[in-house]
Amino acid sequence: MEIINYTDVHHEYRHRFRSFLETEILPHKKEWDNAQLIPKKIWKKLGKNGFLCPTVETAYGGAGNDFLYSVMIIEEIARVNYLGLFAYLHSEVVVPYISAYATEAQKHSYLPGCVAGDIITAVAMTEPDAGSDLASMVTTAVEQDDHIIINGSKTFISNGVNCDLIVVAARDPQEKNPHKAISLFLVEADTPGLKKGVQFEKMGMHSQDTTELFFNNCKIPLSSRLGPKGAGFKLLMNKLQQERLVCAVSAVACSEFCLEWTVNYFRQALADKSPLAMSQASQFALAEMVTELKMKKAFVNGLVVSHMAGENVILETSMAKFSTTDSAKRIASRCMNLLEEMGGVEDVCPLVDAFNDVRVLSIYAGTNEIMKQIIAKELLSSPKPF
Amino acid sequence: MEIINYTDVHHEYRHRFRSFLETEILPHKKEWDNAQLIPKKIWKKLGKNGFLCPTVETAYGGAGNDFLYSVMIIEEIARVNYLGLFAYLHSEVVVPYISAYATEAQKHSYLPGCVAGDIITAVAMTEPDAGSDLASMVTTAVEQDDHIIINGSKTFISNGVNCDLIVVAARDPQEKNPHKAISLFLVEADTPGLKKGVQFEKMGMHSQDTTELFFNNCKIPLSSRLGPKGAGFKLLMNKLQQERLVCAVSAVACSEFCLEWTVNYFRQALADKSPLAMSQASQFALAEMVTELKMKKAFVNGLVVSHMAGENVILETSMAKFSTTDSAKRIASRCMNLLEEMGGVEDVCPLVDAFNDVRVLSIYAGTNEIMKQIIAKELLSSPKPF
Amino acid sequence: MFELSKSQKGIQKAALEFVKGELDKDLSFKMEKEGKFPEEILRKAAELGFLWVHFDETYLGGGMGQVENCLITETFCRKDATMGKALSLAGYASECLLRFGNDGLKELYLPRLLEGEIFSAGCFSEPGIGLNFLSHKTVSIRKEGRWVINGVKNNVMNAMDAGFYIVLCRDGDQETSEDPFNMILVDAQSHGVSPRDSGRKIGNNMISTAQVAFNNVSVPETCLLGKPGKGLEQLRLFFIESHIASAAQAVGIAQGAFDRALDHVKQREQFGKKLARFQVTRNKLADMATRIEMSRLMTYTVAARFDKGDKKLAHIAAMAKMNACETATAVCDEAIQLLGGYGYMGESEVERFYRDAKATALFELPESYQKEIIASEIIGKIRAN
Amino acid sequence: MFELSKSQKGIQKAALEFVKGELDKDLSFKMEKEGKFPEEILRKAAELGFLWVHFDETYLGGGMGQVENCLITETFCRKDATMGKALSLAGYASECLLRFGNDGLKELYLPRLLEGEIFSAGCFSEPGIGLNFLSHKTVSIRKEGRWVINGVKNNVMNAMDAGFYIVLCRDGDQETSEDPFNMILVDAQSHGVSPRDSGRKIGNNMISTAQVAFNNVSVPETCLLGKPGKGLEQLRLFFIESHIASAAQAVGIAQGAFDRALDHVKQREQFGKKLARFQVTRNKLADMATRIEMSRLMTYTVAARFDKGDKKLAHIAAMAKMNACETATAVCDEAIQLLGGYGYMGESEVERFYRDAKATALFELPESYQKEIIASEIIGKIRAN
Repeated sequence: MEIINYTDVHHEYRHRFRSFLETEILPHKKEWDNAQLIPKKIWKKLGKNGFLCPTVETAYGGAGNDFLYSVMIIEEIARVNYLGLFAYLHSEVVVPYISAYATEAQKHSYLPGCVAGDIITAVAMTEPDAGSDLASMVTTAVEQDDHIIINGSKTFISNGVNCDLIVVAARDPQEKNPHKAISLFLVEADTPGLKKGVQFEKMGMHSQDTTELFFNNCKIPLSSRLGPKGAGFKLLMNKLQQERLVCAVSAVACSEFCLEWTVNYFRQALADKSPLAMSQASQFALAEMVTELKMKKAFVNGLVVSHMAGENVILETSMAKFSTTDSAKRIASRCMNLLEEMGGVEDVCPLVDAFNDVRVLSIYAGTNEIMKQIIAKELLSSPKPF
Repeated sequence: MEIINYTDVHHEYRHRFRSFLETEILPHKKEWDNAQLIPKKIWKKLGKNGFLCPTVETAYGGAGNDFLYSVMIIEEIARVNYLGLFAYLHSEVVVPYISAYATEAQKHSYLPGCVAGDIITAVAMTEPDAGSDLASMVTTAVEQDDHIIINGSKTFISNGVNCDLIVVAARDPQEKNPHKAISLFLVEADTPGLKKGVQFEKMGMHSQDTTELFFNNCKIPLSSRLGPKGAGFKLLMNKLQQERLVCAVSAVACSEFCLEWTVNYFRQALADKSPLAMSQASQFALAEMVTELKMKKAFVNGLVVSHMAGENVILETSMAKFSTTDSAKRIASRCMNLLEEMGGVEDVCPLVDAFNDVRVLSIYAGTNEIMKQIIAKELLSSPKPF
Repeated sequence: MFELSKSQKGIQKAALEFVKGELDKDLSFKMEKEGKFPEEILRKAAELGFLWVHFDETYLGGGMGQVENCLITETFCRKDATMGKALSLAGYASECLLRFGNDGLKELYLPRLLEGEIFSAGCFSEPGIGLNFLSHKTVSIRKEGRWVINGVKNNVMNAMDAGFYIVLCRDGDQETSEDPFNMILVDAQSHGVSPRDSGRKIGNNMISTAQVAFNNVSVPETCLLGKPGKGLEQLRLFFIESHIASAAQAVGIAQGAFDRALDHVKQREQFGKKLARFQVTRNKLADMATRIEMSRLMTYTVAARFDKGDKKLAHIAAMAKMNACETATAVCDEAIQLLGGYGYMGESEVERFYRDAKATALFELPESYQKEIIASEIIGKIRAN
Repeated sequence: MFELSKSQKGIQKAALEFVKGELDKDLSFKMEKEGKFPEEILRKAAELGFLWVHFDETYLGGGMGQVENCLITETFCRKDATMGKALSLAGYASECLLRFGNDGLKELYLPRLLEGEIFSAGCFSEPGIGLNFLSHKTVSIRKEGRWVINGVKNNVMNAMDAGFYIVLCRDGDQETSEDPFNMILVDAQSHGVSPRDSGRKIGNNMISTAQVAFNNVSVPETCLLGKPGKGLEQLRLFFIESHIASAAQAVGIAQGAFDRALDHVKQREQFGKKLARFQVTRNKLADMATRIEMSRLMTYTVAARFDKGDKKLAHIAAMAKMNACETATAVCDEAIQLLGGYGYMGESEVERFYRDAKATALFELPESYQKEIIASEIIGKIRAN
């Protein structure tokens, strides 16, 4: 039973993207990993070829495709083991804020650039002293004359070096209720008073640039507000379903890459009668992992369909997020074990990169502990059967 | 997204069966557990009400329903925590051999009784010295004049005390190739030379009767052969998909029972502000288990749909079998932990019965190790992407 | 490094001979099913000095330590989980009397206990509240030179057959102190004590478990163990010994299930070779043996430190118990799997070991309690948030 | 019960002071990234007597035992996983020379090794074959009073910088014996030895790992360690020491990650309270601490038994290594999770600890090898099927 029904047009797009990755992207991976940055011109190339923001409406320069195009992009990037090409943050997490909440003027001025890769976006929520706890954010946004002044600092900003436009969450210091105090703003990266910090060194995702952002009397026009005043908390929550779903899609595809690589290695080793592949224990381990993967993939694919149908599956998406990202860690690590000493050597085993990359998945987009908190709360407070 | 689309007629059947269980069955559970037997008249009552063999064609006295009726029966039995009412072995494992392989004459003489509950069936494959290893079976069937003489012993025969008709696998001692040596036979329980052994004491599934069977020059007519001569191995293999699928359906439904009971307990305890329910760790554990359950259920439901569509999903069914039965064990055990000392007391906590019952699931219908062996072999020998 | 002394090895050997001679599998199966306590064997074991080895000789104890007690407990449970546990738990909580009680009280109860005449029981948990002591409701009020106790306790092992109960009670006079609890011995004959049997359980079925209601139960002042307002502190000290004993039971159960699984896989053939030759079987056995070895090492290490007078053991004992119970449950589960269909049958014994392992985890202080003991010790003080 | 002696405690304290003073986080971060060995620190540590403590004093060793070596290794790795491992592994496999080599050979190599002039390396694994010795292809042939070696070895730690290699070779003359292997010391300067660096790895990045090809390498007869046909036996004995050392590294890594996580959760607030006050955090820490405590106990127990001359330790050492590596990987993973986003960043150190834990599991004898050692010991002889 196929849960998602891809058409031939979808398949064609997927193949086109796969070729693009193979010819335009992968040959440079090592170089960009070392540079800890993907050149802006590559973003433009992605955009020019229709691989950024595939769902943005044609009125704003997009292709107006369905969400499966997004899914395919995320999957293919993971299937070539390059999570560091973190385009989905731009396409499926940040830009949707603009598509959903921006004014017509904002949309017209930003969306075409986002689709084309001329504008790279980032989102600034997390603060040094407020990780998962959004309500305790301290960055302020104060209206003054016809401007808004932002002060504070944000951290763990993915695409932080490259970004041209940032969705910033900040609070009105006058409003004590944290759920009403937060607004979102569209801040251009070259606004005076906004400074990008030094880039973080990370365990993996090396091509992806992560920084802090400092706002020091950063002055933006009133028209930069995104969505209604004080609605920030709600707007952020509204987009969590998609953010967590794409994270799960990515985790599943990355697990699929790890397993596929390992199974292929074992198939060859078995053909070569290598003692490594004769191991019954390793064979069982592969059977267990493929099973785990298939179950999670079936669940996530079902959520993709529900998400596209506009259903509220935030609870199920929280489940998928923690469960698939834990799986991805476990599968990458266990595949390495099966390969023994070669499993740890970068040049001969791509699982090393995968292992380093997937470790972040259980942390970002809401830690897995936050997911469990959400699920438990809903489970115990609702009288519904599950 | 609903994977299985039940109609109102289905729902009505499910509710009717649920009421039947509540009024006719559950009040006697303890009694039958102690007696280690479900009275034959109850089988007749199940049959009379249409709860045995729902898919048998109308030509043979059945209702000719779709497989979802079988699924609903299995689920409801598990959802009332009574795996010891092991009717699905009869309805979905043994009788299908007759439906699929029997001659018209055999069908007409047995199937109506099977549907009505007048004939209780069992299958005799396993032998004391050949558990999962069918090829090493030693029970012989020798043609002699116009009869067949069976000699040997079989063990772990579920429904062993109650059964009236047994599908017996035995080998032709002349044929050395184990895959060609085995035939199936329909042996009536009162055939001279067939003796039922003493009933086994088991960890759980107390109402369900398990015995050994001894064949001592047991003489059956030639017409008792089920399916072609020497095809036994293949016939057995052909039916494994359904056998393992119903095992997985049962495991999922039983996990669902355990979790539902525990979640309801915690909901009440939380309302009562009981310290037990305040535990964040317990709440997280519930979130993890519900997630595990939902994923496995989604996968198994997909397999039900595929199975009904006639697809070959034996590989996926093997995955489902080991994975859901491991889950069922883990979930029953972990739910008990959350309930602490009361989790272990039979009178106040039905999880004790569940814990005792589910332990067999990873053993029967092919041990979970056999499942992994099958999966690994297929995975590594086939060049297919997975 | 933990190493047994010569005399300890002697005790272990004697215990092994005793269980080989006295513990019968079929009898045990029957008694477990019927929920009967092995009284005859208890008396024999007591007579031969296998019980109460860590009690003072003054009171007919063995005058030895927890290591010796662990050795015997492990050996008994390895041979027979249910019977081993029943014997090991017959004097449950009597260490409270031994360590904190006055001489009069000890002389009154301990010799009878140690001769196998009476059992003892600990009343520390409350229904729906468990070991969340701050929510406990049972109270003791001092009135005219006596203690009057009211409340309900849960999960009281041996409750139906106990000669005396050790009861944790709030003390109204101590409400403001950090430890507002008293530990009081209540004779089972006292008026107002009503135990209600909880019936059959997942395991531990040779001893009773019950809820015990105390309805205006009045006992002499001298029945207070130690001083007022020391109840929790004393209980925590007792739990060190109780954790050690449970850990030893669990290690024995795990080893017993392992033994049976090992025997089986060395004999049983499938697909033309012994199960023990399959790599997956070998790996399972390696994992099981590793877990057992580690649990045993931890258990005896903490027992030996206890015997040397080390006091800072609460978290280590909790680690030992928690880990040994996890080990026992996992090892027994795997043993059943290795035995296949046979493992699910009563006669294989491993299904009973599995249920007794689970009972050890559930009834003798739940895991959540151990985790919190460990956490508070390792985290220590946290600056006010 | 394992307990440190006074002098052992002194060594532990000295080691702690050394790492506090000498090991610098930022420098270490840089060196790990660049794949540089901490030579300066090695020399300082060697000079102060922190390395080679279990080597004979004759050869400039410390004349102590594996317990002392474990104490230092654990302390070093706890402070800095990568650096601790680099120092601990600099003399990898030199125990083979120490235990089995002739005096001449020892005098030639050990003092230079122990002064930090040269490194040593062990060539025991083959590409695609791992430790499945029966399939090994590297051979040594005796010719005119010399050994001529041909073959390729894999996963050779320190290979790019080693002064000598210990090489496991088949011996044609021993083909029919149960142990057809020789253990031969090959000077790195020998003609025909070509190591090829494997490049960056998941961890262990301050030391090199390489494939080493031996192409008609000829060494004097005296370079054979022990006797011909004893290669596997000697290797198995060496692996006891190697397993102990890896276990000590893993325990140190786990403890180091735990330390950092504990610090973090005691300081970091979320939702209005310190992370350390959340029950889930507390339970995680309890689980981590329990695992570490058990791994440590097992490691020191086997080290102490080794020092006492116990020979039947292969399976216990394998248990210790396997378990400590599992513990280290799991604890580091959880430490990262407790630190959240910070844990994923290089400056937190825990991500590096995690990678080094994984490297310890993968490179220093894989888990499958330990499981088989344990299984064969516990299963013993199986009747022919």
